[in-house]
Amino acid sequence: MNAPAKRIGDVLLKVENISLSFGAVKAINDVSFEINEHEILAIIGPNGAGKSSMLNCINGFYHPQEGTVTYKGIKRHDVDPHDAAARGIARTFQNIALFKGMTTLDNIMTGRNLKMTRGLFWQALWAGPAVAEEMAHRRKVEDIIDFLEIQSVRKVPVGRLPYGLQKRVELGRALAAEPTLLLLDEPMAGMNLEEKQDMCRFILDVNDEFGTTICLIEHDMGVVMDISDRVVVLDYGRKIADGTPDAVRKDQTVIDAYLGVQH
Amino acid sequence: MLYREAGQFKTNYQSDQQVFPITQDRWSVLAIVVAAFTLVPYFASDYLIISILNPFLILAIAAIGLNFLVGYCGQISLGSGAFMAIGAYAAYNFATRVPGLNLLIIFILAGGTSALVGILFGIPSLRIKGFYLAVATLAAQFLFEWMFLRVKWFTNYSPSGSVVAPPLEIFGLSITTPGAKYYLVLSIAVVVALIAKNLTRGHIGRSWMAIRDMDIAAEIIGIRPLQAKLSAFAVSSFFIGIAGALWAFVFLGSWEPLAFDINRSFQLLFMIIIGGLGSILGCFLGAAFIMILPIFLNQAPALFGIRLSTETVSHLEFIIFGVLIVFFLIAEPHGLARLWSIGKEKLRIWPFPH
Amino acid sequence: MGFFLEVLIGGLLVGVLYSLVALGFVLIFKASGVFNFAQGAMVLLAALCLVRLIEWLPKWLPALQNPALVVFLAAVLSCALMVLVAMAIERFVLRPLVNQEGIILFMATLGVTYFIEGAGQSVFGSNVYTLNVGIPKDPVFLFEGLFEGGVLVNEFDIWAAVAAGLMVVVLALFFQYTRTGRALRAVADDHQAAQSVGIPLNRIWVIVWTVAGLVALVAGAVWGSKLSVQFSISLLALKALPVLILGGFTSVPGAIIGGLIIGAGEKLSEVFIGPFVGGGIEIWFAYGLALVFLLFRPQGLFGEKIIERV
Amino acid sequence: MANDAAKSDDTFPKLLIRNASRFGARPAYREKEYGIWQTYDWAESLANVRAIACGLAALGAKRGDKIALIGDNRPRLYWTIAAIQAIGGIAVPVYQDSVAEEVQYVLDHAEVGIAYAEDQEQVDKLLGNMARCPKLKTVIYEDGRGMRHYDQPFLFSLAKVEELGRKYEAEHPGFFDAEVAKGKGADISVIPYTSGTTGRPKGVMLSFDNMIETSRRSVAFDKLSENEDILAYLPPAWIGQHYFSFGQAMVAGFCVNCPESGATVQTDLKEIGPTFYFAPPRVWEGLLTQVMVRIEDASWLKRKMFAYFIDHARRVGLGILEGRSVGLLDRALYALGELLVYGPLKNVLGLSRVRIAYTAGEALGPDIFNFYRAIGINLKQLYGQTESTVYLTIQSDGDVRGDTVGPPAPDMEVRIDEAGEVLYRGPGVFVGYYKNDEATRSTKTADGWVHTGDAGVFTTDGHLKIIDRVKDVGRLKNGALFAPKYIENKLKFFPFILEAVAHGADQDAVAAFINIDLNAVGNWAERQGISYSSYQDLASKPEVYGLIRGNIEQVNRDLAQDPDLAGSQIKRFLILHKELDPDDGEITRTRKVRRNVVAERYAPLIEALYSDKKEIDVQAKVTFEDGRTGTIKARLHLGDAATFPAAMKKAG
Repeated sequence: MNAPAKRIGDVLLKVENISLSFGAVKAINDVSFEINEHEILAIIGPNGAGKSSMLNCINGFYHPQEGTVTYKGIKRHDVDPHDAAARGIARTFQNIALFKGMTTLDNIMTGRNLKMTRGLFWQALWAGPAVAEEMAHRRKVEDIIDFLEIQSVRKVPVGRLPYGLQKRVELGRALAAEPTLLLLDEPMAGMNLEEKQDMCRFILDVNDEFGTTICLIEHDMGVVMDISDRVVVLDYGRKIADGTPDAVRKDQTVIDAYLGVQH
Repeated sequence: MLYREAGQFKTNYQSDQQVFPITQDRWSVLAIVVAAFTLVPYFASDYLIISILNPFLILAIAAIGLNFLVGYCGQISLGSGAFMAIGAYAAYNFATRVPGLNLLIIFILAGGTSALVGILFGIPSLRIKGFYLAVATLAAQFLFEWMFLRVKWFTNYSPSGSVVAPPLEIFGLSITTPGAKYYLVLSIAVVVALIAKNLTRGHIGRSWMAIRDMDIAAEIIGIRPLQAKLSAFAVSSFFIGIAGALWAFVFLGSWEPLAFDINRSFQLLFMIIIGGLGSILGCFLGAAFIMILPIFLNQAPALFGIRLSTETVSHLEFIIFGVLIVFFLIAEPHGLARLWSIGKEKLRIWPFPH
Repeated sequence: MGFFLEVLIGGLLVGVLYSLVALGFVLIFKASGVFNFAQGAMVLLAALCLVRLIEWLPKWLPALQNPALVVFLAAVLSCALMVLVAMAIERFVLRPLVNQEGIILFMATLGVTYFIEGAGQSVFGSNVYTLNVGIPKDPVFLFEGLFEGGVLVNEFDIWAAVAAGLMVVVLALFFQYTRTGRALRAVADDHQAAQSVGIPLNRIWVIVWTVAGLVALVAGAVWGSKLSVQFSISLLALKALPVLILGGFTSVPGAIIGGLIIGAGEKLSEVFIGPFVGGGIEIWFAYGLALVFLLFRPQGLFGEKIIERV
Repeated sequence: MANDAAKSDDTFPKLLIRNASRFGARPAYREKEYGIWQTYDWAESLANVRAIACGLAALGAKRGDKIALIGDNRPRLYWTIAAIQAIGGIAVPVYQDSVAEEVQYVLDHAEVGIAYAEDQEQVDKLLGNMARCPKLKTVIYEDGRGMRHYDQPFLFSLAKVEELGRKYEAEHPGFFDAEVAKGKGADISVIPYTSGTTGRPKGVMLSFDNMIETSRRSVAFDKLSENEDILAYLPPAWIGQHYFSFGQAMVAGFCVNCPESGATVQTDLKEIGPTFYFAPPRVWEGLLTQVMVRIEDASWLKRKMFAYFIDHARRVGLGILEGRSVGLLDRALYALGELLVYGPLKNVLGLSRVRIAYTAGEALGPDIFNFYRAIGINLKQLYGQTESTVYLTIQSDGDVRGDTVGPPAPDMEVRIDEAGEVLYRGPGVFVGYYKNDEATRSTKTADGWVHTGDAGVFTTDGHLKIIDRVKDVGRLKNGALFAPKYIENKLKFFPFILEAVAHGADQDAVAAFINIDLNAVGNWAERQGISYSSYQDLASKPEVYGLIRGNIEQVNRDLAQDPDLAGSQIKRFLILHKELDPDDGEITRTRKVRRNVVAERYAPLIEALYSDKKEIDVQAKVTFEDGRTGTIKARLHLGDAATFPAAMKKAG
C-alpha cells in the first residue's frame, strides 16, 4: 500500500540571511531556507555546524544579529519564544528538557497550558468551568498517550523512565500543543534500532495524521533519507546544500563536508 | 496492609484525578478532620489548644503559603516573616479604621494587601534567580520590619509600636474561649489546605512546577514566566498574610514588629524543608515538627530527672535544631512527606518489599 | 565639606570590615559552590573563643602574664579550633551532600549556623565580653592641612582596614599563584572534573573551610573589639549579603569594592537621608542598594555572566 | 424453566432484549481505554447491536451465513457476535494470535463470507488470505489506526457498518425484531474451532440450547447474579472465555470488563477486582511462583511472618473456608493472618473480591490448589471440553478436593466404559463437527453418548479423576500402567519445572524431557551464586541437574505410594536446551504438549535416554520471534534418578 503523493502546501516558514554569533564565534553565517506546509525537512551537518542554534533562532530562544524569520506570513527580527509557542511552534530538545518533578501525564498536560485559561478563582474552588476544562484537556492528552503507546507509564514520574520513553514523553508534550510546526532536535539520539523505528513511525504518523510540518535535526543518514522530503545541509554555520535527499546525497560539497576535506 | 484497592476502578476523569483516589485514604483523612472538629476540642486541655494546636494550625497555613513559592514554584523567599507582619498590621488597620467589617472579610483583605506587596517584591524574580532572589526577599523583610517600627501611621501612633487586637467576633459570636479560637483557625486551615490542593493540581500548579523544574523549557512551551512567578508570589503572600493576621489576632492578642522578624522567616523555611518541599501534607508535618520539638526539648530533661538552666535548654534547642536540619537534608531531602509517602507505598504493596 | 568627608571615610573603613566578612563567603562559594550562611556564626565562634581564652589562659597557666603573649597564644588556639570546626563541617555536612543542588547545601549551612550558635554559646558562655587585642582606639586627626579641623577618625578603624587589606592581598596571591590556590579554583568550577584530574576534593574542602575560619577569626577579632563580643555579631552575615550581591559571589576584589560601597552608602544614607524618614534606615538601605544594582547586572560587578544553555 | 418462557429467550439476541428492558442502565460492558473504564449499559449495548445487525444485513448477510471474528476482548466484538446471531448468522471466533495460514484454514473450511478484524494487524492477515479464501467478500475493522491509505472497496469500519445499519433500519422498520423473533433454540449459535492436539482443528457446532441451557444451570449452580464483575482476558476464540463472557453474561446479566491490552492485564485485574474469576492452571502456577520469588527479597521479619501465617493457613484455612468447626484460638490467629498476610496478598493480586474461582483444562498441583483455598480464595476444579459446552464435571462449594475434577454437572450423565474412557450425555452435547460427519460419528454414539478421549476413574465419593488422554495411556514392557500426563503434571507441580514430556509406552522404564522455568530457576541460581548467560547455559548446569533430580525423586516417592502407578517411576531424564514453543508447533496455543511432534523431532534424544550414554550432542531448528529460523548446537547431559520400592497394595 504505497501512500498517495503527499500534498505539500505553500511556504509556512521562511528564514532569510540569519547570522548568529556568540562573541567572536560565528555560529550561523547568512543562512536562508524555507519550510513548506506538511513537509518533513531535515537539517543535517557535522557537529558544531549550527543546527541546534538555527532551531533556537526559529523559536526565539536565541536572537540572531542579522536576518529575519517569517512564520505564517509575519516577518520577525526578534522572535519571542512565548509568541512563537502561541502561534503553533512546538519543539523537543537535544538533551531532554522534561519536568523531573512531575509524572508523564502532568508533563504532557503542561504542553497544553496555552489552551487552558481558567483563572485562579475557579481553580481554587475546583468547580464548574475549571474542572470541565481540565477534563476536556485530559481527554485530548489521553489521545496522545494512546498514539505514542505510553499508557503503562502514565502515572510514573518522568525521572524514572528509560531514555527512549523520555524522548517519547517529550514528543508527547510538544504534540499536546497541537503545533503546526514541530521542531525536533535529534529525536533519535542514543536510541537502539527498535526505538528508532518506533520514533520514525510516530514522526511519519504525526505528519500524516495531523498534517504537522516537521523540521528535524538528525545524524543517522538512513533515517534522514527515509523519512524527510527535503534536506538542508549546514557546515561551519553556512548552508552548503538544500534539496531532495537523493540530490543532497550526490552533492560533492556535502560529501567533502562530511569527509572533512579542508576548506 | 490496611489498603484494599482491588475493585476501586475509575470510570471518569474527575474521579481519576480527585485529591484522594484511594477510598482508604479518603476515609482516613475524613476521619482525621471529623476528629479534629469533634474529639480534639472535647478532650484537649486549654493549654494544649492555646499554646500548641492553634499556633500549629496558623503556622501550617503560613507554611502552605510559603510552599507555593519555594516548594511548587522554586523561588526561594526569606521574607515570609515580613509578609506575615503585613497581614497582621493590614488586618489591624482594617479593623480599627473601618468599623463593623466582618472578621473574615478583614482576614481576606489582609491577605489581599500582603498579596499586592508580594507581587511587588516578586518582580525582581523575573531577572534574578536562586540566592540573589533570596536577598531581594530579605530586603523586604528588613524594609517592613523597619517600616512597622518607624512609620507611626501603621500602628495608629501607639507609643511603643505594639498594638492590641480588637475583640474578635464573627456573625455575632464572640471568639474568646480557646475552643472558639480553635474552631476558627481549624476551619480556615481546612479551607486553605483544600484550596491549596486544588491550585496545585490544576494547570496553574503545573505551570509553577514547570518553572521550578526547568524554567527555560517552560518558557519555550508557552508558559509566561511573569504570570507564573507573580501569581505564585501573590498566592503565597495571600495565605501568609492571612496566617499573619490569625497569628496576631488569635494567638498573640497584642504584638509588635519583633514578632515577625527574620527568625520567623527561617522558622517557616525550616518547616517546609523538613516537612517536604512541594507537598501540602508536608506543611502540616513540618509545622507540627517545628512546634513540638522545642516543647519536647523543654519537657525531656524533666522526664529524665536532670535539671537544666533555661539558658542551656535554649542552647540545646539551637544545637539539636541545627543537627536535625542537616540530618534531614542528608537522609531525605524531600522531607517527612517523602518518608510518609514511602511508608504508604510499602503498605500498599504489603507483604512484598518496596 | 569636611563633615561629609569624615562620614565618607568612616563609612569606607566600616566597609572594609564588611568585606572582611564577605571574603569568608566568597572563599567558600568560590571553592565549593556553597553559599555558606554559617560564616556569621563562625565569626561569632572565633570571637567568643578568642575573648574567653584571653580571660582563661592567665588563670590556667599562671606563668603566662605578658598580655601580648596571651593574645598570641589565644589566637593560635582559636585557629586550631577553627580548623577542627572546618574538618567537622566537611566530614559530616558536605561529604554526604556532595553534588546536591545549591539550595539544599544553602539550607544545610542554615542548620550549621544554628548548631555553631548553640554550641559556641553553651561552651563559651553567652553574655557580652569586651575584647582588647591591643589595637589602640584613641581618635586621631588626619589631613589637618587640608581642612580646618581635619577629619576625626578612630585610629582603630585604620588598623582594622590595614589588617583587612593585608588579608586580601595574601588571599589574592594565594588564589592566583600557589598550587593549592589553582586547585581551589578548579574545584569551584566543576567538582567532578577536578576529581577526575586527581584533586583530592575532601582535603581541598577542609583547606577552604579552614582559611574561611581564619578569615572569620580576624573578622571576629576586629568586630569583637569594635562592638565587643556578643550574639548580634552573628547577624553580620546578613550585613555581608548585600556586599556579595554587589561584588558578585565569586570574586575577591568584588567583595572588597562591594564592601566599600555598602559601608559608605550606609553611613552616608544614615547621616543625610535617615533623619527625614525616621532614622535607622541603614538596616535595609544596603539591601535596597544591592537590589537596584542587581536589576541591572544580575551577576553583580565581577561575577561571571550567567549563560543558559538548552 | 417454564416452557413458554423458553420461547421468549431461547437465543442470545432475545436475552439481550430482555436484559436491556430488565437491567437498562446497569453496566453490561466496560473497557479500559484512554486511562479510565469506558462503561456501556445494557440499553446502549442493544442499540449498538441493533445498528450492527442491520448494517450486516445491508452488506448482504443472510440467515445461516458464517461470519468470522478475529480480535481481542472488546465490547464491540461481543456486540458483533450478538448482531450476527440476531440476523440468524453463525459466529466463528478465531484465535487472534494464530498465524496467517491457521486463519486461512478456518476461514476457508467454515466458508466465511464476512470477517470482523479488530485492527490493522488482523486486517493484514485477512487481506493476505483473500486470494485463498474465495468466499470471503467483506472485511470489517474496529480500530482504523494506520489504515488511512487502505482504499479497498470491501473494507468497512464498524462505525460505517453501524451507519449503514441505522439507514437500513429506517428503510426496513421492524426488520431487526422480526429477524430476532425467527431465531430458535436449535439454531447453531457459534462454531468454535478446537486447537486440536492431533491433526487439523475441527469446528464444533454449538446451538443456542447448548449454550443457554448449560449457562442457566451453571448460573443457578454458582448463584451468579447481575452484580458480578468478570475480567475477560483469555482469547475470545477459546470456548471457556466465550462461555463466561457471552453465555453466562447474557443469562445472568453481569458486567464483562475488557482490559486495555495484553500487557496491562495484571493491573486491570487489580483495578476491577472481579467477583467471578477463571484461570487456566499455568496462570495459577505463575502467580504462586511470582509470589514466592518476590517474598524472597522481603526483609527477614516479613519473610518470617509470611511463612508462619501461610503455614497456619495451610493447617486451618481449608477448614474455615468450608465452614468446618475450627478451634477458637486458630480462628483468631487466622483472623490476624487475614489482616496481616492473606488480605493484603489477595489485594495485591487483585483477588480480594473473588467469590468463586475456577481452574480447568489441565491438572493443577494439589499444594498450589490448596494454597489459594487456604488464604481464602474459593478455588474449585471443573472439567469439560468444547464438545460439552464447557461444564462436564464441577465441584460445589462444600465438596472441593485438589486431586479430582468433581461430580458430574447438573443434568449431565457421566460413565466410564470398559476401556477406561470417560463418556457423557446431557444438554451441553454439541450438535456435531461442521462438515466432518465422519468425525462426528466416531465421537457421538447413536444414543447420544460422547467420547471424551480422556481416561478416568470415579473415586469412592463420586468424584471423577482424570488420568490421561486415552490414546496416550500405554503399558510398559513389564505391563505396568503408563499415564504420561499424570506423571508430567506431578513434575510440573514443582515451581522449577515449566514443562515435562514423559516417554515409556512399550519401553522397559520411564524417561522424561524437562523444560526448566527460567524465572524460578534463574532466581534460585542467583541465590546460590551460580552465574549463567542464557537459558541454554542455565539448563546445562550440573547444579540445576541436581535440583531437578531432587524434584524427580520426590515424584518417584509419590508414585511409589500408588500401587498400579509404582512401576512408572522415572529412571532417566534430560533438561532440554530450549523451551517447547507454540511457534515451533511443539505445544498448542494453550500450552498442551503435542506428543507426536515432540516424539518425532527429538527421536535421537529419546533413543539416547534408553541407551547408557551419559551425554549427547544435539542440533535443533528454532524459529525466532520475528519468524526467522536458526539452529542451536548443544551438549545435553543424561541424568539418572533413584526409584523406590512400591508400597503394599492398599485395601479397597
